[in-house]
Amino acid sequence: MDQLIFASEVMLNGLMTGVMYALVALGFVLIFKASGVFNYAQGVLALFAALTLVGIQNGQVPFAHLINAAFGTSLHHFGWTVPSILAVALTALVMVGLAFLIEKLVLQHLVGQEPIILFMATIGLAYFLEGLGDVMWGADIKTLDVGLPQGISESIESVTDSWFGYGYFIDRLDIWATVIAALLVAALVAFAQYTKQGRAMRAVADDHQAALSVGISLRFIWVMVWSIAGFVALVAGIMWGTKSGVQFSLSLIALKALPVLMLGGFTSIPGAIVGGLIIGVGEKLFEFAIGPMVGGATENWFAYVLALLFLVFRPQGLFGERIIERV
Amino acid sequence: MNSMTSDGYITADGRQIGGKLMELKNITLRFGGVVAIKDISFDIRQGEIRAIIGPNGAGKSSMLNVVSGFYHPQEGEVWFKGQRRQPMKPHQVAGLGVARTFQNIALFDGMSVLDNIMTGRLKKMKAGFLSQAIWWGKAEREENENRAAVERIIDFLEIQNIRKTPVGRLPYGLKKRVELARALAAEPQLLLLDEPMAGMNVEEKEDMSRFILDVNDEFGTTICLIEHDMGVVMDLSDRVVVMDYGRKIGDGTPDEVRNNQQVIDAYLGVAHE
Amino acid sequence: MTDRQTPSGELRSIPALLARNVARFGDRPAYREKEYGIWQSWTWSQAADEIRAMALGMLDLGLQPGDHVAVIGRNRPAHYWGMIAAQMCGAIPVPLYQDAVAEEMTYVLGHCGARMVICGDQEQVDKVIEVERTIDAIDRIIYTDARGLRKYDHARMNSVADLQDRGRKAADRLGAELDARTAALDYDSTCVMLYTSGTTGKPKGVVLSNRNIIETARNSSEFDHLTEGEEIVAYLPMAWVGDFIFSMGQAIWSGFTVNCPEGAHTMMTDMREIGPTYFFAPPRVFETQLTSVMIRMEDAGRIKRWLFKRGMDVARRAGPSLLDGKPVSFGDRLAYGLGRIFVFGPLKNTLGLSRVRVGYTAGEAIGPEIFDFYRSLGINLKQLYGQTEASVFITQQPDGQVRSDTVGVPSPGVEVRIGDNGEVYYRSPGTFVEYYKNAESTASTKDPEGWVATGDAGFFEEATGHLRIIDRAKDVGKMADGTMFAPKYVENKLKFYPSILEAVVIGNGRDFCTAMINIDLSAVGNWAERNNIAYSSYQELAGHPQVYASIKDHITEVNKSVAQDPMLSGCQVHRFLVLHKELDPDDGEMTRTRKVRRAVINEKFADLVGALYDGSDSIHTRTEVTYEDGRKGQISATLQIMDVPVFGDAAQTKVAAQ
Amino acid sequence: MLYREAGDFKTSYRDDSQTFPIKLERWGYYAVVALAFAVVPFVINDYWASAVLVPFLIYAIAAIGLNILTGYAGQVSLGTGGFMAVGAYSVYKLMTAFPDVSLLIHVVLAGIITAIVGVLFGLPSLRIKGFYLAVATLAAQFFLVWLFNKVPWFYNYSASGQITAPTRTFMGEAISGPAASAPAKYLVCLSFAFLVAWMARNLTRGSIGRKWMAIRDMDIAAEIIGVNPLRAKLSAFAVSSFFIGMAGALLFAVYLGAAEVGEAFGINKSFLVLFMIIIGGLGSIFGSFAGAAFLVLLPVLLKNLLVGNLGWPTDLAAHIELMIVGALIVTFLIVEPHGLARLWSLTKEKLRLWPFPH
Repeated sequence: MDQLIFASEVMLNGLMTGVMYALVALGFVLIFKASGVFNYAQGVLALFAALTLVGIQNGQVPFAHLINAAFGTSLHHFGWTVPSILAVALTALVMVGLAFLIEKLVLQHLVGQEPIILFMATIGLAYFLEGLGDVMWGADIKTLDVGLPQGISESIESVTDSWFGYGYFIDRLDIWATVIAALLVAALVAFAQYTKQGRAMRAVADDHQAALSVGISLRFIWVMVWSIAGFVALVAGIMWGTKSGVQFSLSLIALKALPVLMLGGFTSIPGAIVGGLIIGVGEKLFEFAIGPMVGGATENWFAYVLALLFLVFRPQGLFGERIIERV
Repeated sequence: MNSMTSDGYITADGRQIGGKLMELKNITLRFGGVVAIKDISFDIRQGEIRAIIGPNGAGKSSMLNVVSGFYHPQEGEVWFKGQRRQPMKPHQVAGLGVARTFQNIALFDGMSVLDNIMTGRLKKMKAGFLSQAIWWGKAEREENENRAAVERIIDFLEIQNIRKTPVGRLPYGLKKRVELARALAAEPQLLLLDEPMAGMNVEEKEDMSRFILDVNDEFGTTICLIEHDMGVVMDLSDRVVVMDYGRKIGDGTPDEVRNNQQVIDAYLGVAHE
Repeated sequence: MTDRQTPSGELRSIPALLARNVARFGDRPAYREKEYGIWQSWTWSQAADEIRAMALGMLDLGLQPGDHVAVIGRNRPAHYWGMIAAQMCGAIPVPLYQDAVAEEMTYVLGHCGARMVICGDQEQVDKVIEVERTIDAIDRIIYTDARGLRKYDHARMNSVADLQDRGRKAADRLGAELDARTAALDYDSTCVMLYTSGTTGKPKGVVLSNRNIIETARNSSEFDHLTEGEEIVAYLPMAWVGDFIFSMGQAIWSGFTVNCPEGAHTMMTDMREIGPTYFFAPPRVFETQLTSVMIRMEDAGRIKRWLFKRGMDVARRAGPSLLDGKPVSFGDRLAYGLGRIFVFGPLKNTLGLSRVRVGYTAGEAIGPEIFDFYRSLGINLKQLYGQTEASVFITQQPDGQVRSDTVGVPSPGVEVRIGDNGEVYYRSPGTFVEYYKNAESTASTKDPEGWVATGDAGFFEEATGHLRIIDRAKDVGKMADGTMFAPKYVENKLKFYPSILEAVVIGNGRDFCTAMINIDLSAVGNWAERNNIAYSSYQELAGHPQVYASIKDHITEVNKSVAQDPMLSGCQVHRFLVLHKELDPDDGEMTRTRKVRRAVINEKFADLVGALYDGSDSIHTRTEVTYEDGRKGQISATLQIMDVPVFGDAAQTKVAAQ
Repeated sequence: MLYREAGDFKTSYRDDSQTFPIKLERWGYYAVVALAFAVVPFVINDYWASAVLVPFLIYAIAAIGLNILTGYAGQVSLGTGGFMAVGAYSVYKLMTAFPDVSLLIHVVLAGIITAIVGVLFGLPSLRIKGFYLAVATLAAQFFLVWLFNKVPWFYNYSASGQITAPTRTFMGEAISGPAASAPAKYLVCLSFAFLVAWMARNLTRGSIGRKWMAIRDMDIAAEIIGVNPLRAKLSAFAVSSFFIGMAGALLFAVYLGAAEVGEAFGINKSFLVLFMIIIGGLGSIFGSFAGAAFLVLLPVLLKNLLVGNLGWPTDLAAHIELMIVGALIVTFLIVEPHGLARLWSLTKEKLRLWPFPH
């Protein structure tokens, strides 16, 4: 009985992480659908976004280190701080600008290349952005606070306690994160389904040529999806950043999202969501059930191995289109 | 097997054609609900040039894929060299002495012409892993023997001067020739050509026809080709199967086929095209 | 000359020499052929086996001594072997031009009555089968390339491979017979019969004995110190005597390697791969190669083009002298060294000429600039003068004495004399035996002492002892005082000036020479514009004093150079006029191929000729002309006649004339 | 320009298909080998060994391994780090379990063990392609690293969780552990690199190599002409992992001496090697060396420049290095997807045609 209750608590946490995964995964799916690029840099985008956010909030001088090193100055802060909302907005702008640059400097020149080349290009991009982020804002671990509530939610604890005589420990931040993520996911799905740009985006995904022929500008679409991805990254960045500080490890959430994609299929929005939940819950339960016996920290690989096994039996993922071979 | 020796015939230009090399009996092929081939039977005889023609979408390619063993028909039997052929993996079919070319060229763009043709002989190269790793004994011997064999084909198809060029750089016509070379390198008993003339200009077509005839004459290879350009086929092949809408609407010598009403209709496009 | 000693040992035939090479160079490469992507090679002993097998096969097929065996095809080892094999059987090989059409072939095959024909491929076989309709002497066809011949009736046809199998099978049975026949060959038995591609009349079959070929091969090999190490590329027609001497005679005498290209289209790449050390090519080959070099360089970037230009300048300055071992300034040596690294080294290499030790050109005269280009690259390119009847060599240029305007000194063992009509005669061990079945033209070409008339007029330079060919003998005449009159020689010198389009030198049987000049309208017109001289017509421009002045200068220059050659100094132009009309085929003054018709001109412009010799300084004349549309018309003009200074002892003759 | 090929002709297929058909290059190659084996060992010092040459050689081996799989057989893998870890831990276990067997043999055995593991993780490649597979190989990466982290048996229950290479000798010379001299380390790695390159060349020139490339260029066509995809792909995984495993073994035993799986064989290692073959040239053995040299030298140079000359803080230099590497990858993929190897062969063509442009 207790086991079951613990399990349910674990599942609940799992679901909430799962939503986060889904959110990041969604960033991948959008870009992949619209530009056929498997964007490994997604996670680094999140890191970069978070770094920028913090940087703007605290009024850091960008490239301070570089400038200091080069000209022997000793800049660090402008000495002002920016209100969170404004900071977030500015960061969002930065991300859009970034999206634009990426399209202009990288994607444009790789049109028509094999997916694998594009993939490797985004790995390169990831390195570049990581380096850039550090050079701009410094590599030291930063705390991020945009005023999201944190700490254990007593209300839930007491309620659950009164129900099963056991109080669930759930972090407010997680709840908020889940809610926001869920909203964002919903918004994106809605965007993809019902808005003009959304439909255009899907059209591009289905058939570049056709899309072009009906006068959809590929470049616009790309800039758009990359901006969206950037924005998603920003949100994810905020969540993770608030939770465990802004540092390199933040970029690893991308690696978390990959198995989600393999599970859900690279081209399927619902796939990303479902996949995210499965992985989230799966890895928490596995760690809860098996972890202790093998020394824990199974989250590192569980998702992958699960996805891998799954792929062997269903190469196109849960909702991905079937691959047909012809001669 | 006795059929191999019996019932041969003499062609117009006086070549002796042997018995059945391959026989297809009541073949029916479906993709999901779609019927691509409906109850078709015909045979390919030792040493002849056999053509399958038909308007676009008649199911020619599917037919060739059945012959090559890439598709497995839901109904019907495929007899090859007197034995019934069981469904098998594509890479196993090559072992039986069937080689083919592709409608839209399927060469290995990353490799030179020579290497591409050499791949045609992979089935003949048996050197062990270690021998290859240290490039000693069998591996090297075998490599050079097969190179010699391939060079004869290169010479035969007159592509000496592009031997070391990466196939990516070749013009369309030459690519087709290299692909033919690759198929020949396997020394097949049955050579399948999928639209060998597709997208060629007149003299390229003439060259290709000449090579096809020479191959048949020089190596005595049995050839089965599909083509929708009727003209070329007629002066190339000994016997022709005509398909339309996945059915067989004619089978016989070019002349017989030419005077077959159904065929005329199909081509003069009563129905389509 | 029959008492000429035979070479050491009993090397009196090609097969004998082959045997010697097997003994001496057994494991050295004798023949190579680019086939199936690599250079298939045969050592002398391997080649000997192949040849013996072929010979036995021929024997087995009933080849008799004295039979003729025709060989038609591109340069391939199998074809050279076929010829040697035929010799071993006591038969006579007859290589033919592979581009010959069926009719020509019919005549030749009929004329020599070939029993056996070795064909390169289906094309040749078809031709021979065509011929067989009219000629029944042929009873065997041997082919090297089986392609497309599978379906042919093989009753009287064999592939070379098949021939050799027969031979190998019959080895025991016929071996002795073959050896006997081979042993029977002596120094005066026929080695080969070559048909001269007769420009006039039917081709003539030149019979060359072993003596002719072997002596020539030996002498010429020694002349250029050829060793068994040489590499040559055999690409010239097998029917041409040159190829027979280089790829057969010299090759087998010196024991060097004969490389056969994959085909005409791969010639250049194959040439580059082999990098011959001994190379022969007619001028046009060098010409086309040079043009292609220039064209390709046009596409190069600016730096490369600059580098190339500079490099070639240095080469022209220093190259030839370095080649002839003449002193060269240190600076030039250095520059040339750099050039070798950056320009002509790679250039020679891409052309496949970087290993050439001795190169020859012959046939027709080679343009000086082309000749010098190759010389300046450091390629030892030389000229020789010869003909089929001489087994090629009459004269050739020794190393270090190479010039574009001479053809060198008499080849070793060759006697050369200039007939009193200026015609070049020679007598040599290479002198042909006879024209096959053509006694009278044999007699007319070769006198009892063995002197052969070349049909070319020429003379020896006193200074260098080098022979210079002037003209076809029939065009050479005599002045009144008996000195040589070679109009073409002078005319060519005149035409060297861009402003002179045509020149007609007159003087046969007269006291001195005069000339009628045609100016080149484009060149002179161009000059006129630059010096803003107005003119309305060719006639007006032709009569313009300044034009006359410049022409006079040119002729003076030519006279100076002609005066250098004592024999020809009589041909200096004393007086000239510039014609009022262009010489024109439509008026019958020239042939369609733009050769001057001297006779026509002499009678049509009789009045002008008269004026040139009667000392008058101008003449009025009317001439009939044909316009484009074929209408006839009259033009009249007063032509000015000018004297030109002459040099050397020719100056007196002029005085005498007045 | 430098080339003089006239007279350099081939009379047998053996000569025609040799690795350096052009005389000039053949001699150049001999010269380099002679230099590397006969001269360098006598002039090498610790700095050069540990900063440049030894890592260069080891990464070259790894790069060749990955190139076999990715460049020749077309199967992208991000698990290189994990496989190197397998090599490292195998050799560690072997060294400690059988101290008196030569280290060289252990290295080879480690390679074989890695090959087996590689084949296991290669199995999915039969069903999944392209970057699906690439991502799948990450599973190997994470799982293996986790494994070596969590199972104490692998690191012999050492308190630190680190593995440390004991000293082992070869012909009396210490080749591992603190006592190993620079020349010794260098020669060991050089010999392995040389043999690996030679084997790789042999494998890729023959029928196995053609099977791999056929699968890479067009797998269906390959299957129809008779290539068995299972065999081809798994053999590629095996050979690739064999080389990578040996590289891992050498990296640990000879170069690092002590390693903690997380940072020594983390995912960045996988990327590093991947970058080496992208920059060096996919499907080229020369490229593997070039790429390894490039990415080994770049940090050294940057460090000397930024830290050494300009006196910038190390971490800043490191970040700038990240940017440069990332930018280079993208640039190469855009400008020359075939990397340095292709650039080299293009230059070579120009030189051969000199002075002609084409």
